[in-house]
Amino acid sequence: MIEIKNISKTFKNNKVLDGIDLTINQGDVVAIIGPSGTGKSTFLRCVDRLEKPETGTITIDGETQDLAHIHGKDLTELRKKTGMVFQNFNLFSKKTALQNVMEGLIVVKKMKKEEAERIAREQLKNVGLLDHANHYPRHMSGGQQQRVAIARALAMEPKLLLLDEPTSALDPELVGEVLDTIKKAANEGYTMLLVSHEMSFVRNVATRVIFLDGGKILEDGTPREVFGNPKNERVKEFFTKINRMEEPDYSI
Amino acid sequence: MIEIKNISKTFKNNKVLDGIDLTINQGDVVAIIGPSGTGKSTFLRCVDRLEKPETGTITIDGETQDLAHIHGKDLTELRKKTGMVFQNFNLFSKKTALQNVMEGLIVVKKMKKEEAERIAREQLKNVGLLDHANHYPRHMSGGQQQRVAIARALAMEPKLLLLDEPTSALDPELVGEVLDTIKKAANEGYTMLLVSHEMSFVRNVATRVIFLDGGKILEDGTPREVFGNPKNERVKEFFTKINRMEEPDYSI
Amino acid sequence: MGKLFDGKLVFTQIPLLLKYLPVTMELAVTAMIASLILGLLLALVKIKKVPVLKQLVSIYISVIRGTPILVQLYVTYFGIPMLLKYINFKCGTNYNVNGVAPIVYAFVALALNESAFNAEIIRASLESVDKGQVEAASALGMNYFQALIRIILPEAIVVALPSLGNAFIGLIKGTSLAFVCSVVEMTAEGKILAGRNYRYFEVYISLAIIYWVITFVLERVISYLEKKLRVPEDAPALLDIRDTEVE
Amino acid sequence: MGKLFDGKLVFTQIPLLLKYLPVTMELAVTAMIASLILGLLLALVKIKKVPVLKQLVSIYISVIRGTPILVQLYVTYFGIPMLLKYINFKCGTNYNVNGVAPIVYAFVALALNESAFNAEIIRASLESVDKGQVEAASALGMNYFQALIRIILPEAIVVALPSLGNAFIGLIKGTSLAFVCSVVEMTAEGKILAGRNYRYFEVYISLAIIYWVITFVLERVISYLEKKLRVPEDAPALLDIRDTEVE
Amino acid sequence: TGCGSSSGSASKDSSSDSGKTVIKAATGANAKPYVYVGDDGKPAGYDVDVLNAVFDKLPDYELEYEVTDFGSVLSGLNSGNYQIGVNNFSYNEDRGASYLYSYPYDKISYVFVTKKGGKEIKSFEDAAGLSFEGGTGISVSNAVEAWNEKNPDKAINITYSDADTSVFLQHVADGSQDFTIIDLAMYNSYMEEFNYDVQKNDIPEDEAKMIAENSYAYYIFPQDQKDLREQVDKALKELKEDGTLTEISKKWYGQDAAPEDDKFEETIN
Ligand SMILES: Nc1ncnc2c1ncn2[C@@H]1O[C@H](COP(=O)(O)OP(=O)(O)OP(=O)(O)O)[C@@H](O)[C@H]1O
Ligand SMILES: Nc1ncnc2c1ncn2[C@@H]1O[C@H](COP(=O)(O)OP(=O)(O)OP(=O)(O)O)[C@@H](O)[C@H]1O
Ligand SMILES: [Mg+2]
Ligand SMILES: [Mg+2]
Repeated sequence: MIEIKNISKTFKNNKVLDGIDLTINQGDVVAIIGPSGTGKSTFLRCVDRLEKPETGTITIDGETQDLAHIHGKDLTELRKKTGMVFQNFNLFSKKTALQNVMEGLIVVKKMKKEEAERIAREQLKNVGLLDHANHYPRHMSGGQQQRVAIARALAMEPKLLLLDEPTSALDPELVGEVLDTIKKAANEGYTMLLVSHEMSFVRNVATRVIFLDGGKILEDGTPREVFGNPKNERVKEFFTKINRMEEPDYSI
Repeated sequence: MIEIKNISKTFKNNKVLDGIDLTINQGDVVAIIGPSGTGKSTFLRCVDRLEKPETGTITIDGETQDLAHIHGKDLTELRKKTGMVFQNFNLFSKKTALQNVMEGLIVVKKMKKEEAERIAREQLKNVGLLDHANHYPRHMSGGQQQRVAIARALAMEPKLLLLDEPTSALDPELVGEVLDTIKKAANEGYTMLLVSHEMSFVRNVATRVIFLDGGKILEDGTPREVFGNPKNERVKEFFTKINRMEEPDYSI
Repeated sequence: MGKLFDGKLVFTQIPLLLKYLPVTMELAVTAMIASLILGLLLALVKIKKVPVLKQLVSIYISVIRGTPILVQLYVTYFGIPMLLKYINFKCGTNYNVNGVAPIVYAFVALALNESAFNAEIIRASLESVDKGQVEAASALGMNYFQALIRIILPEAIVVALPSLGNAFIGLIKGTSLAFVCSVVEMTAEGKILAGRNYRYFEVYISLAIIYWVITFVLERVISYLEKKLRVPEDAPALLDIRDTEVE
Repeated sequence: MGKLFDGKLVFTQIPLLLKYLPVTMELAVTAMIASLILGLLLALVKIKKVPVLKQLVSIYISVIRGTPILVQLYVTYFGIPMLLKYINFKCGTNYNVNGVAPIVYAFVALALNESAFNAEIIRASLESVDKGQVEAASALGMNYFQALIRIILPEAIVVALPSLGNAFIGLIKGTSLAFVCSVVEMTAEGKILAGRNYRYFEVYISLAIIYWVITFVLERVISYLEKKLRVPEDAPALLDIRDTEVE
Repeated sequence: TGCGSSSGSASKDSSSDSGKTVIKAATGANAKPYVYVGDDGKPAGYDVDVLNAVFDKLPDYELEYEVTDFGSVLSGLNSGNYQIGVNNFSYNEDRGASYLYSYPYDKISYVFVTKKGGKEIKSFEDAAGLSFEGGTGISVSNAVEAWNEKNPDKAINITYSDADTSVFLQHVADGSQDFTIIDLAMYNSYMEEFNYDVQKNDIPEDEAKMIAENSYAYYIFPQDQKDLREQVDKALKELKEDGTLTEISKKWYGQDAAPEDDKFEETIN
């Protein structure tokens, strides 16, 4: 069980997160949805301490860390337990797919090169890119890059995998392959916290959906509950907006 | 009527366009769809001569120009007759919304400043951004920027408006406002040639859909014909791929 | 007397040296302006890949950057008259360059030298401009020259400004080499003063103080200009559309 | 004799001057290396915004960039011994720096000077590295030092290389100023040769040729390195997975 | 003086393996035939020969030359990097305030140089209104300044330059400058090398005073080397008495350039 408590984050005068609490069960896939600019990315980044919140704690494996003050070894340990997949993949551009996956194993987990390479190959195979092991990021499509990024994160065996709009930078045709990869990881039992605009994917893969707006969690429930019967007005309005395309005015 | 004939374009050894012919009727809204990297953007760019094709002519208002050799005054004249809206908006970052729209009128159409400003304000009003006249691009959301870009193109009163994935760089919530703006222009009778991945929008706004792949036009017809009953195998496969999300496997 | 280091002299000399600040600045400013214009032309030749000219420009830049500026001053100042003399001697002509003031040679040599360096700065800054904006300008029907003036340069200037600022600071100090062409600016005057009392160390310290103040002021001016040229951080208020009705 | 310009001499002198090329290169290379290390440290202080130190570094860079390098050489070479002498005189101590070879002073002054300029180049190149990659490294659990070595530097080097190359070319020519510290390198030897036969113009031309050749070669080397350090343009062949089975 | 430790002799400064005190003589080596670097890479010239002869008489010292930038010769003395400056230095009051001067070892005669066939200049009076080009740190330029100060109505137009003497001569030859002043020995050397279209006229004895208050050349020392200067002076006096100075100057100039006997009576500052 992973417990996140009281995360608050303010940019200048803009209170983006206002004391968010979230408890995630082992194996849960929690999707965060909400309007643009509402702090979804910021929340993920605070959990991984890429952003420093004013207050907030995280408990993984019974160990509690203060996110506002964590540093040094504790921070490294926290980050070893979490993995992050970014919207723009953020692969190391000067390293091949294989080296990208090996990097964390060698530098952070201090593995021997052979051992790291074995694991990296396995992970690349899992995401279906073993034949691209020697390709540099620039030689791969966006979808392939994102799959390597997922392999890189999974190789570290994180207790919690964070994914921030992992498909929104992709061409529509490439979205599928990445979603398949994420679904596979979910089925393998990884605990995940993901932000996504792909509502049909969220509906399909998430065990729990959270709607974030105004620094607060406005809805929290199964996809069926949240999508099917939102209680909050703002949530309803949001669904109306993104569903416009399917409305009568936009169909022939 | 606008006649485009025999456009061929090769990058190194990669024949992207292989003698494309296309005749567009006044007031038509022609949507080009097709897989990523198939040459849709290249086609638009050849028509506007941002890319130089090996062969190709274009006839607007009865005047025929050789796209492979056009230059100087002829080129300027051609470009005055066409307008372009880019995926990344490409607003002039050092100019306000108003100045962006005025720029072409003053520099290319040699209008007086007052006259240009009058037209620019009108166009900004049409896209609903008159109150943002003094905003710089960096102060506007993507959707707002794209609407200014459309205003900028329309201010030049083009015979043919080219739009290259005008919404694909936008957050899902912002897509709607831009599509509305384009739809409005279509209703006003502008002739348009647009590339889009938003199938529901294409279905709704286009009078004609063209499927491009392998340098050739594989399908050409009304949206109903192309979406409803594609003849070509590759086109069918394409629709299957982008419709995966709606398939049983991806719904609960 | 007999001090090893005459601290007072460091300061009493400063006003004497400052009398020659105008010469320094005049030479630096005019050479900078000329080098910017020439540098822009060189950069355009490289960007537009003008056949033949492109190769010539590459060689020019390589030679200028590869040889000491002192030599370039020597070549302009002594080489040209020497060459003319040789031509006169061989061909019986009678060209004469005695009427040309030394500062003109110094100006020419410094401007040529600086232009080679500025050409690269300008080229890099022009190329850094978002291609999309240039395409947007073309799509509107602007020709390259119009796009250059209206769209590209206003963007490029912001990028180039810090490097050009540094180049200018370097040039101000570099003008001291013009003394080989008998142009007396600040450093030269410093050497003349030291030649009288042999207090070279003190005069160099005085010069350092002056140059440092100039540099300091210039750095402020440049960073002020940078801020000015940038698009303001904060959005303006929305216009009240009722007031600005479109007639 | 009696020629105004002795063309043959330009070439016959070159071998004599080349004997001092090793001094030039030794000084330039060691000063460059030291300045890169120091420059990296200065850049890190600025990037990491280390309190107090950050201000000190800014002042240091401003002073070094704002004053002529000649003065910096003077201050290190004459100022330090002078200060010691003064201290000895006042306090009866007996510090002594006569054992230090002049080339050491020249090295120190050139390295310090170059470090200020390189610090800015290095800072800009470090900051140009895609923040996303740095975040990805942090997210994996690397600390800043690990990310710097493994991820940031390999990216930054490609960006910094052309500017650092130019700085190095400038430094090679700049070593000639070390003559004020009695270091005889190529240009100094040129002046000494000219002191013998008064043929300053010829010797400067010889020097220009040598410097230009060095610059030319270096430019090639740098652009070769740039190409090498870049990720290859073309994708490699796909691996045959049957051969590389995961055990 | 002060703590006392550093006054007087150079003996503490540094010493060689042989136990001798090392004296560093600095020179710009840019003034043939006075001092330049010979084909063997060692300093040569009249000034060098004389100084070598001086130190032959001073067994406690070991003399080393260091070739450096002209400005550095002067700054390096004050800073303690060098103990003797060798550059055919002439004397004026300002400089005398900064450095100790030895007994003179060379009598310099200067010449006006004008374009061959042009107007001859035989005195500063003749040069009134004409243009003169010269370098910094050399006394002829200071002399012209002094003339202008005393005779503002007959001023000479001075152009200072960082270029070398050959350039000044060339400018006189091609008419871009009216005249320059250099010392006879260098004039002869330059003419031998370049054979410019120029002519010379001796400067009258009384006017030569303006050039350097006196027309002699000296070695210079930093203020704290009184002891060293004393010993060098003693040796120079001996060299004058035994005719060595005359001998060396004949070798370099073809004439006797040793200063008069009474110049070896008391130091100039
Ligand atoms: N480094 C920063 N400095 C200042 N403000 C920031 C910073 N990062 C984010 N913000 C602001 O915080 C708010 C939340 O941003 P965040 O990126 O977390 O939103 P989001 O929900 O992920 O939006 P999107 O769906 O567009 O990705 C926004 O208003 C944004 O402008
Ligand atoms: N400047 C260029 N140089 C070389 N190849 C290019 C260039 N521009 C495009 N291409 C290639 O031409 C092909 C067509 O590109 P284009 O951008 O027109 O495709 P597209 O259909 O617009 O794709 P997308 O839907 O991803 O925008 C691609 O294979 C691309 O790699
Ligand atoms: Mg986000
Ligand atoms: Mg495209």
